[in-house]
Amino acid sequence: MIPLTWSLALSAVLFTIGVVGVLVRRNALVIFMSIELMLNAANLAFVAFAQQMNSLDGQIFVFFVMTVAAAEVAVGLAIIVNVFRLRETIFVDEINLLKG
Amino acid sequence: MLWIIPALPLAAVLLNLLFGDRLGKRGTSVLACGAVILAFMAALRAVLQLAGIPEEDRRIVETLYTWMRVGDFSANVSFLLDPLSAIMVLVVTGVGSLIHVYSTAYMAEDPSFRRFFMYLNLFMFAMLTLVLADNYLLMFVGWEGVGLCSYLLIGFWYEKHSATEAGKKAFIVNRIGDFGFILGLFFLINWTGSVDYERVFAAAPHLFPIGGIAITAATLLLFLGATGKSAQLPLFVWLPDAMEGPTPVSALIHAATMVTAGVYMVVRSHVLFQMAPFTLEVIAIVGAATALMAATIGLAQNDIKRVLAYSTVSQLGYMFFACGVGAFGAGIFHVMTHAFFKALLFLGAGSVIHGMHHEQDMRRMGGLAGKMPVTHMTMLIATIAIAGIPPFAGFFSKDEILAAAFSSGHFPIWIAGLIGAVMTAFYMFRLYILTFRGEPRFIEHAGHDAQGHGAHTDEPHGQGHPVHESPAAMTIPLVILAVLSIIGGFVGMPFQEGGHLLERWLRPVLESAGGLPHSVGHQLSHATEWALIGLSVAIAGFGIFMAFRVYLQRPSLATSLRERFAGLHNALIHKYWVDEFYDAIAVKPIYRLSQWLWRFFDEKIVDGIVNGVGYTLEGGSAILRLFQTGYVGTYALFITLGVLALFLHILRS
Amino acid sequence: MNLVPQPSFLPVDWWALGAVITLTLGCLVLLLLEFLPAREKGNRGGIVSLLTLVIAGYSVYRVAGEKRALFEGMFVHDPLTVFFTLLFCAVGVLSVLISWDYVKRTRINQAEYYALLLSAVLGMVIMAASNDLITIFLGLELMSLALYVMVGFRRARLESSEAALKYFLLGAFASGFLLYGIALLYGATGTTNLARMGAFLGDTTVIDNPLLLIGSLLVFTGFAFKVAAVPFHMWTPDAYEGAPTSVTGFMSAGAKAAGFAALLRVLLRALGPIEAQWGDLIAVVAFLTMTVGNVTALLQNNLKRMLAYSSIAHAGYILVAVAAGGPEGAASAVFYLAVYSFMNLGAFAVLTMMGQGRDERVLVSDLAGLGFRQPLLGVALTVFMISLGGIPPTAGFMGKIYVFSTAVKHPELMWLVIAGVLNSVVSVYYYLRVTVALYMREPDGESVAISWGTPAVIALILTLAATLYLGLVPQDLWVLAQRSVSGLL
Amino acid sequence: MVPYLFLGFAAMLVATALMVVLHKNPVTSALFLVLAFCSLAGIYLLMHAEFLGMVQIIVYAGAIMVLFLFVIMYLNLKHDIETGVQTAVRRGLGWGLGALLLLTSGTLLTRGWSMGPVLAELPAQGEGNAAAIGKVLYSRYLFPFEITSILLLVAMVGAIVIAKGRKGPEGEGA
Amino acid sequence: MPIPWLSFLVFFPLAAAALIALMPRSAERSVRLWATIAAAAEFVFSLPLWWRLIPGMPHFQFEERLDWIPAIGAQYHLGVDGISGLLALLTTFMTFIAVLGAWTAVEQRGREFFALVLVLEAGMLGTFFCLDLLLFYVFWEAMLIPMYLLIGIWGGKRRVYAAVKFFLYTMAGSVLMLIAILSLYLMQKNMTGVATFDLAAFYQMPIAPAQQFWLFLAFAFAFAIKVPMWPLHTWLPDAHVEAPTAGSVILAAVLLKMGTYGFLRFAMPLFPNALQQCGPWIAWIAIIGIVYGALVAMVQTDIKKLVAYSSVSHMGFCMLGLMAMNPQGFAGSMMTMLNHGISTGALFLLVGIIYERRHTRAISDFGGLWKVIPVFSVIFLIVTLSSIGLPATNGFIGEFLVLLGASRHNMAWAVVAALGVILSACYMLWMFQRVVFGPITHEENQKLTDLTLRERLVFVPLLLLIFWMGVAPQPFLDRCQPALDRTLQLTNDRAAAAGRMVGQLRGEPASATSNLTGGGQ
Repeated sequence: MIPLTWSLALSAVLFTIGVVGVLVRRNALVIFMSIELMLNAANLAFVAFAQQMNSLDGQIFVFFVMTVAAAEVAVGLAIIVNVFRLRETIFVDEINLLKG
Repeated sequence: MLWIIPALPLAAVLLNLLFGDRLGKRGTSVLACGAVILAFMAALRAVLQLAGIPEEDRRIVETLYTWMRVGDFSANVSFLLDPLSAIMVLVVTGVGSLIHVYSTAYMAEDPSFRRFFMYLNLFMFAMLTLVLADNYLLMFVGWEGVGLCSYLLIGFWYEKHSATEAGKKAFIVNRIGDFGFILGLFFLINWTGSVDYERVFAAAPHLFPIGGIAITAATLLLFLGATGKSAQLPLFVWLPDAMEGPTPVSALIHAATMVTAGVYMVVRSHVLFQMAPFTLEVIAIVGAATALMAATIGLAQNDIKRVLAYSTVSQLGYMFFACGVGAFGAGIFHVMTHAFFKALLFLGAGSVIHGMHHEQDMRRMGGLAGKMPVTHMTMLIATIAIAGIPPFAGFFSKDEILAAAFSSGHFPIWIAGLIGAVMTAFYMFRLYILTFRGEPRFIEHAGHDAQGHGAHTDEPHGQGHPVHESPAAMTIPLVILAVLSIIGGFVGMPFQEGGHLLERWLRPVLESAGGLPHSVGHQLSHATEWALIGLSVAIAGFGIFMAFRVYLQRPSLATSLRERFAGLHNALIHKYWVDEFYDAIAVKPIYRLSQWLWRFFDEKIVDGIVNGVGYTLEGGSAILRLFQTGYVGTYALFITLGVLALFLHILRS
Repeated sequence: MNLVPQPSFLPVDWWALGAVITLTLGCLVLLLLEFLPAREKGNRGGIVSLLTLVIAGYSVYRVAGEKRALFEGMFVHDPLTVFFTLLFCAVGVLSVLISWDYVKRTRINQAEYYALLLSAVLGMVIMAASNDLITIFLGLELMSLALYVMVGFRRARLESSEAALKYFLLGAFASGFLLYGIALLYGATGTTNLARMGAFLGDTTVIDNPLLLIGSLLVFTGFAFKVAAVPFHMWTPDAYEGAPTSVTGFMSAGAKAAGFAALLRVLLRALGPIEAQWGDLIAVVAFLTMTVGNVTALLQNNLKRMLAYSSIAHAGYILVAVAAGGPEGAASAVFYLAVYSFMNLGAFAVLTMMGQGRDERVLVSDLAGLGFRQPLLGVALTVFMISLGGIPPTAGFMGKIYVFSTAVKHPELMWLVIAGVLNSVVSVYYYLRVTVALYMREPDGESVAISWGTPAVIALILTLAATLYLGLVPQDLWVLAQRSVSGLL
Repeated sequence: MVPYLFLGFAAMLVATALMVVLHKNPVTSALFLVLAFCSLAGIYLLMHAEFLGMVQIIVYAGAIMVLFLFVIMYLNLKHDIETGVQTAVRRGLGWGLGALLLLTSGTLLTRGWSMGPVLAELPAQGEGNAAAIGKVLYSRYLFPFEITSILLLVAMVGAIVIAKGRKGPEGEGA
Repeated sequence: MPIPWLSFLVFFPLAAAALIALMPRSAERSVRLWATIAAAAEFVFSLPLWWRLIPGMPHFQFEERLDWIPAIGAQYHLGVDGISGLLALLTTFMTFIAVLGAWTAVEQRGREFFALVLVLEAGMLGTFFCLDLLLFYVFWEAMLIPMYLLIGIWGGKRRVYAAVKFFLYTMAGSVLMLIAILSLYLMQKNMTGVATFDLAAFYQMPIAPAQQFWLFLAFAFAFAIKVPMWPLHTWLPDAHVEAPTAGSVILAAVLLKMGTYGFLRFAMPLFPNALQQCGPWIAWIAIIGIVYGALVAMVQTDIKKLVAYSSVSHMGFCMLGLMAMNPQGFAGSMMTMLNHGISTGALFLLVGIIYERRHTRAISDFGGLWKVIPVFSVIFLIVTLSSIGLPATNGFIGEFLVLLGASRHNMAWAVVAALGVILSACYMLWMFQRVVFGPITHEENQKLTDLTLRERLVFVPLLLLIFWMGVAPQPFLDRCQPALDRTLQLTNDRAAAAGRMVGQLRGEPASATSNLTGGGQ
């Protein structure tokens, strides 16, 4: 039995890494990957809690999250590809037509 | 039927306004003069009716309707005829009708003939309202009404800048006086709760301690109004300028009637004034000072009308110090006589100007005696009258005033009066001599002069007519007035038991004030009285003699005197620089202040703040837009910051 | 095989689920129809989606009085659900109407467009109707995904694609926070069901459990992002400006309402107790949102962008109501949302008509002189601007009255109310700029061409009527709003 | 035993996650992400969430990451070279914020936190975790399950709409 | 229920406006005729306010009460008393005059113009009639829109600036009043449990002096901007200068009265104790306004701006009269409202007439007009005189009563305020002299045409009123006084009640409201 503190700490760290990734990277794809890290951190938390509370709900939730993630990936990658097609870059700091 | 008296001129105004253009000049003049003459008839009838009433209740009150009633305050439109207003009404309508007749000829060729008579009639209406009103508020209506008419008539030749300026000046200076009047009125209303003479006078003695603050303030304020209307210090400055108006106007408004309104008001409220000795002192001093100062200025003026104007101011001064020393009756007496001879003088001057094709500068006159005999004779009579030579009208009234001053122990005032008398005699005869005697100093066919007084083209006469006597329509009124100036004084013949005629006539009014001491002329022994008479006659004689000596026999003397006292003379020419003084201390600073308020306070401060808010917000907007960089990174950063902020908040709590 | 026994469905349950089912079916039908040959400018997409929305709305309306909890209380049919479902259907209908000719003239392929629109509505309905964080999350994702795509629909336009990218990345980022928040709440309460969570929090004594606090804050963040509250608002202007105008209208009305619907339900049902811990935060956020939105809008020249900021500001006003808290606050928020949807969609109805073919003319200067050449558009736009500015006699004013009169009840919120009204003064400045352009300026160069379309005009008139009607007699909607927040399941 | 495994996986997870964020080359990042997912799957297994562990491998490491890699290849991205002060600032801010987030939440949690009620009923150990999940998924969680189906549909449609080839109504005019 | 006459008065112009707006473009010419007919009809319909209104009645008349938003107890509640009755008459009358005067002024977009004017009329009437605070606020703000458009569309060069300034200025003032209204509503609800915006209910409700202060400030701020009181007046000159003639006329004649009316109807009776505190201050501000407005008017170069600043001065008299808190002051204030409406309205019309002919308003561009257009000049003269308050014209009655009232409360007020009377003569006559007197300096003025028959018709009623109200004001006074006295009574009673409240709290004897009742003696 893994102490909840450990897993929570782990998920927190993972989540933070994801956030930081979003903040520091300029490549839309990598940013997106970081977001995936955040989702997974949440999943970890769910699973951890579920295990502690002997309930399946957490795991179910994780299952749904994975589906959502898959869907998001599909749409997101499509959008990124489209952007790349139009302006040959996916660096978010080169994409600021709209501002002010 | 009192209301008919003011109503007639008003009706004439309306008729002229609506149908005047169809009536033509003749119709207009008939309408205008007719209305005033009828008013005079009506007044006469009313006065006779009044005389019929036994003395103790000799007053006719006629209430038309309630003007305004608000809370505990109410004022009626109602007229009062009592001995006092009777005199005024007769003088106003009488002299008024004469001047109307005179004007028909004087203004004959003026393109805005109709407008002139409408104004004139309107003035009659206002003036009659003033004197017939039986409460202060209605009096105030007339009071401002005459001010308005004088504004319009002074500025009658509106294309002449100086004329409109003078008109405006007259109105505004009068407004300053009215400011005092209305405030004084508030005192009366707030204490006595009414504006009716009867109620106010009845209530006053019980409400005010003699010489109390309230009554003193009230009366002083009222007197401020009087100084405005009657051109006393410090508000006399408008009257000389008012000579810009047509001469008949000067005669009617600025000599005979309107300017005496102040005196009338003071006499009317003598009950109040007698309760404020301090005010009376002030009045006496102001009156005397004005009389002296105006007389001195009069010595040095060369414009015939201005000389008369200053003499008017000076004479008004006499009337006021008469009131000041408590001789209200004498004041009114002088108002009456002064109306006769001063109107006559002005009309005569008008006739001269008329004959001289609008020459007003006496230095270009002289020797007119032969050319316009009627004018000459009448003018001479008037001059003697004002100089105070018995048995002419001026003598009696002025003598009574001086006597009153003497007997009431105001010796400085009395002395001033005497000096004033000398100077009056002197400058009046100076005027007479410069105009009618000596060598003609003008070129026949003289056109317009340099001073610009005649510069307006509205008046008749092209150039080149010889100097001539004026038409009958002008001379007849002169004659009538001359007669009045001779006999007008007899109503005030001294040495009669129980006071003279006028005094007895006025008694119901002047004694209504619960036995307060008033006209004091009769505590004097006959001997003293004779002495005073002799003195004043001698004084007048001296003045006249000097005038003849200086201006007729040795004209060089005049110039040498002028050189001797150059500084003084200069001061007199410039009327002691009073106008300049007012301009410097009041007009200019106010103007500058206003400019500052507008340009700086209004536009910079207030609007600056208002618009400043706008600019600040737009600046904020610009700044906030900088955060909207368009970079996903920035946006994510702010989201994270937000979350962090939330965390920190709960960390604190 | 001992399966958990299925609860047997009564007819009423089917009606209650009607909206969800119909919308799903409509979405499928639209996609299937694609396989049949169609004219370039056919109307079937629009017609089908209109029918779907109407039926969906009807089926819920038919059982409006009922209260049902389905799927173990994950899906509840209660007044709030009914109110919002109807609102979303109305928004959907109006959006379809204003999209009708716009999608044609911009050559957006209709089937997918309408399908996505319906699924977005579906997502919103689920958000409003679900009583469980799982379903709320799923509904939110459903709506968001559809919107991401719709924003990027004009994929040949740089702006459109860029907007989609930003919206997507930030949306995903935000839903990451939301998800983590849900996880923590789940951990702290052992359930994701709002009712049970509420019950648990009602009993428990450890209110200041950090898990709870952090979780609730993260959840709040997620919703705050959707409703564009400062500082989670920055995606809004870009997304609104880049998106096709019709989509902007749709999301500004729908997504915001959905976000608030979920937020309100969560606050009312579950987090009420711990909201006390950070309720004052909402006030601060509300203040920031109003102020930043209004002030930034002052200098905007692009109408879509201006309306984006104005929508941020309005989110602020609604948050004032939320900060006031309790059923009353919720009721006023609900009322305001409905009002806002109408006036805002109306404004966008005008915008979609501006320009012809594939170009959009949405600069303030494009309006120059329009008021007199196109009286209807002029009057309508003026009314909408006045209403957005909260000036009587329009719906916007009533919304403000309701919100502020609720907030005034709390002395500690007085500062917020004052800030609010002053904000509305500031906002009037940029709303007036529109009327200035409409009536007081002459177009330099040729004036903007208007592409008229019956459906859009209908939408215009409907919204106009609603804005004025609700401004003059708000009573009915007022009562509805009050009823909608009472007795949640 | 289990704790050590957990620690191992955790260390690996953190390391790989860091690499994802740190490494210049997106391809490498993607590959590290795969590793991260795998280690996470391991942790799931340790937590008796076998089903999820499998799904994690299959869906994430299998499907999603392949999609990622495919796209990266398709766009054949150059390294994103980041230089300049503005990058440094962004880095600093990013890491700083991350640290602060951890710090604050950490301090909050150290105040002592409590977990939700523990349910008596253990997941039926007889048949595996997968079966148990399956049961509830199709009964209690039917509604969300249906939603996810629509979600996927929408995602599919959306992806197609956006990523469709150059031709297509919106194609011209770009 | 009797015929909803007031509603009819409010909505008839709206209907007319709608019809006019919907007329075909081809009807541009005939629009003005129809508009005039509509305005005239409205005036005729409103005339019964003159004789069917029973002044003595102790309550509002022709009341109409419908539930409007039962959810919050807001009602559609109209009613009229002497005060609002006279003001409503002024409104319908001046609107008619303005419409008649605008025939040739509006070159283009006549339909929109006249429609807006009628809408504005409806709004103003509603504001005067309504007895429900929320309804009042609705009318109060809704009124801004048509005026804003009138200024902004048909105005002069800087019209947009002026219009927006007008709108924001006024709104900034009124939003705080909205909060105050809402808090009042809340108090009422907490105190009595009744949710209502009914004015009468608030008249009944005691308010603790402490709370009164801020509420009063909120109300006073809104009204002070509308009046406008110095130093919140700066929107007025811009608005007046830029607005089209009809706009200026209505703005001066009616809109400004909303402010004073608001004080009289709402701010003062509702918060008497706050009034006790602030009254003297407000009075002094009003006095400053009187003098300030006059001084600034004196140096204006634009006739319209001069008249605008003179409005500031005149409205100062209105406020002073109100603050005097005695019958004379109130009556004077009321009369000044009417007089200012008529005289200043007439002045703006006159300015508009020469502006139409010369397209300039600079004083220096005129001079010697009397020679060319005597009829105009005479009318101008009369109006000028009434504006400077010459006795026997309407202006005098108002100013006299105000000053009388002020002098009863505090002689110093009257003394300083009376300076305004002098100054008004200065600036008006100076302007008149420069415009009408003197030689003709500009050739363009040589061929000015005198008033047309229509223009004369516009002024006949105005002049008649000027003299009627000056010579026999009693009919007007009779109509408004009972209502004014009631307001005064109400204010004093409420003050006394609150005073007792505090007294009991402090355990002191009820403090008599001495400086409210005012009488100097």
